[in-house]
Amino acid sequence: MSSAFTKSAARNIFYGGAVFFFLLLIGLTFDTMSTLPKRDNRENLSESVLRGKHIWETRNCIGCHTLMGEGAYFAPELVNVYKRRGPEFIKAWMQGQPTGAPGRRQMPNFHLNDEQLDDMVNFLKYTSEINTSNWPPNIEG
Amino acid sequence: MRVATFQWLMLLTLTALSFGLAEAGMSGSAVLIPVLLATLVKGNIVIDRFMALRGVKGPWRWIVLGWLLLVLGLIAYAFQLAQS
Amino acid sequence: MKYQSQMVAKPYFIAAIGLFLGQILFGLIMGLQYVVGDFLFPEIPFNVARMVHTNLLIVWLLFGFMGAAYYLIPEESERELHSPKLAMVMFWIFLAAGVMTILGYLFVPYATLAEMTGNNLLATMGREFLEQPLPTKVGIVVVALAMLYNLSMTVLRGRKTAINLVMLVGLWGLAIFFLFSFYNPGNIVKDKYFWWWVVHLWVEGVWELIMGAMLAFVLIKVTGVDREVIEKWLYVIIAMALITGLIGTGHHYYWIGAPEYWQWWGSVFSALEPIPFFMMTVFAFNMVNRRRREHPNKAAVLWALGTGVMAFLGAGVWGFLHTLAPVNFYTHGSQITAAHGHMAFYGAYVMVVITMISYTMPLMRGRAANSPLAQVVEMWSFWLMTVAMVFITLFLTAAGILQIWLQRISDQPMSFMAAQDQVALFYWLREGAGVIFLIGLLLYIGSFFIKGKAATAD
Amino acid sequence: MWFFILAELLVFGIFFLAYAFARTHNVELFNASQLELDRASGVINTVLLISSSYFVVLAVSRIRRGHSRSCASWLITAMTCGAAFLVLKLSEFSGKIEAGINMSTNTFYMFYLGLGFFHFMHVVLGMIILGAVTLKAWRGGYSAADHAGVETGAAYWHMVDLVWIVLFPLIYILN
Repeated sequence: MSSAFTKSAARNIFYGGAVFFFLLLIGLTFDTMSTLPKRDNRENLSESVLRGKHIWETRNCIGCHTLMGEGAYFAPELVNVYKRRGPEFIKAWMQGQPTGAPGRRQMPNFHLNDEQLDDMVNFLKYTSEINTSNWPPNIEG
Repeated sequence: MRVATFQWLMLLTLTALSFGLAEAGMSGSAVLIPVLLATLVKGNIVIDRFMALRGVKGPWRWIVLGWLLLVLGLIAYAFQLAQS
Repeated sequence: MKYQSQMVAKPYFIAAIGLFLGQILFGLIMGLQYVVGDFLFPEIPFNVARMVHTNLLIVWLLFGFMGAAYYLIPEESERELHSPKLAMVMFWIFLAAGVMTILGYLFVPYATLAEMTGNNLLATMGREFLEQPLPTKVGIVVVALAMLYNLSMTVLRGRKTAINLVMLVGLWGLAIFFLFSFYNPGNIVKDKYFWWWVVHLWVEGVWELIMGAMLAFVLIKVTGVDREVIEKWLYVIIAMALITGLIGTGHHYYWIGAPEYWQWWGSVFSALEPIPFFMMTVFAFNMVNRRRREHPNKAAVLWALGTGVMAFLGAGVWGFLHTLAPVNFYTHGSQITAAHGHMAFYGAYVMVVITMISYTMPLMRGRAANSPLAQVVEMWSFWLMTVAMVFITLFLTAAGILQIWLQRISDQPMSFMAAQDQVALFYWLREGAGVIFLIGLLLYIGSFFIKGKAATAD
Repeated sequence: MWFFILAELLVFGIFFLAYAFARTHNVELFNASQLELDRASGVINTVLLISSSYFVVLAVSRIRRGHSRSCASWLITAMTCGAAFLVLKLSEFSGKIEAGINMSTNTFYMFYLGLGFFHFMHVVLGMIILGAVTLKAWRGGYSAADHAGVETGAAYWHMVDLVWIVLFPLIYILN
């Protein structure tokens, strides 16, 4: 058994370990990419959903809401909002903002037209059908 | 040298034994206990003799042996749990 | 300070501290919006304040890393920086890009900003932490590449030590993984999967290399312990960081549509992620205890020790709390995440940058250490900020536990907003702790203006 | 070095226990899937790894007496066994993949393939380390007095062996 643990041994472990585990990460990523089609609901990625995602991004929704638990924690989780509230509620809600209720958290009005509202709803429908391993724990998100 | 060869043969025998038990179609405790014991002995040989940790000062030997005992013990516990 | 060109670090550090102040002010605005929802609405909606808060953090930490690199790489390489002029040009470009971006966030509606800056050509905006307009992202790449060229040339022609090599590898990794921010597929699962290749592989990967190199550099200087010993520790720590952290990425893949085996891989490896942080704590204390000299800069030593402890608490302990998949199922995307994020960023990255500033600034201002009074004020700021951050974390954790209980575990789950109303008290307490943090920061800035005779080793 | 060997053992240990306890929730599935494995291939692989470990022991005992070349030859023998292990393991994996089985098939196969692949990569890494040691030994870079590199490489290889010694009965035999 070796007693002297030298700096160059430590260096080799660093470089070797980094390469080793990065290759492992790439291997697992490769497997993930081949498994995703069964889980990520890509068959429903319509043009409208893609437009909806673009609206989602350019209105910085993630700055207040979470989607699949990622984002800001200021406003409700939206991955399952389609199931929680339904399409009509979502559209009416977005058109009704801001509520102006004193002291309450406010959401801006993004002045989306009917087509954009439909795109948004379609995007949220698509996300609600992704297999997220039963997350969130309940409908409240 | 000869000792190492003997230990090697011992490892092979224990492997064959475990394999034989499984091939004989045995299951449950009949296979669990002897196989885990064989694994314990095999692990002990590798740790003490091959890694030559026997007689080494400091905690290394006991940490590695402790790892083996802990893992095998908890495996035994988990498998017993599954049977009941 | 041994080389004239190390002076380019100074503007970087000054900019870093200035932006840090901005970050904290916006943090306080957000904290208040949590309890007084319509505060500053519609002038600064929460999403804008948050974008400014997080982006300022990223930008000022990058300023700090760059400044640190420009300071330590010439000293380690034992030669002048390849091109101090290039470093200064990059400073102004980066500062201009950073300030313009923040002003853009504040004064232009985000959708308009996206349209103006070519987001329709290559959509990269609107994803958490990567909200920057396309020109800013390109600017970051340009600045990073120019810096890497400058530093690599310096190292290539100079002495190669573990510290400057690790720093360089870390910075190269930072630049390379940032390229994933330009990949934004329509498929939200793939989008999120590779988004983490920027975010996780930065903060739980290559940034730890940068952090380790900075800490090791300061520890060599202030303790006088043998370089061989410190560099060995450095390699072991960062090796553990990558060994656990690379597959640890899996702890972000539990609930975003990725295969379920990530729950196993992510849990096992990220459960080990505290190990490198714990080693960092042991490392810092061990080296200070074995010191061969009394460095007059006591404040820098305090920051270095504080980094070790707080990084372990914030990144290690608070990370471990919710990293196992069965726990994370309930805690994911709650205030627990916010609690962890605050203490981890402060303990690991904010403190290591301040450690570096605290050690180098007096040297760049022509003295080994600041006056005793200035140091006392700085140490007060250390304790105020650190204790305030501990309380922010504790209050957010309490808020998170209550939130999870009401909204996710209880038989009659409350809606999100109903649960938020129930935890408002903790948000008020957090805001109070935030004010203390601001006072600490102002004290810290004030300590730079305290004159007096330089302290000497006693 | 020992620090890393322990870290590796820790990771494998956690995975083994995760397997054992995940099994308690799913005994039938695990038992049924286990029967689909090629046990003979598993046992041959065990013999290969045990033997290669033995050859490494011989290599270390040679270098202790200063016999560089003979040390290198035993290391090459050990690596041949390792290579055979890799080939056999690859054919096992490719059989499963052709049968349409992957890590997402069920929890048992997640562990079988995941742990197997993780260990597989360790064998590869161990071979690289042994290869470097062999090269240096062949060139006479070690002596009876100074051969820490050989011992370190050997310790790593025995660790890979030790892990397999636990992995084999756990996944292939116990039901």
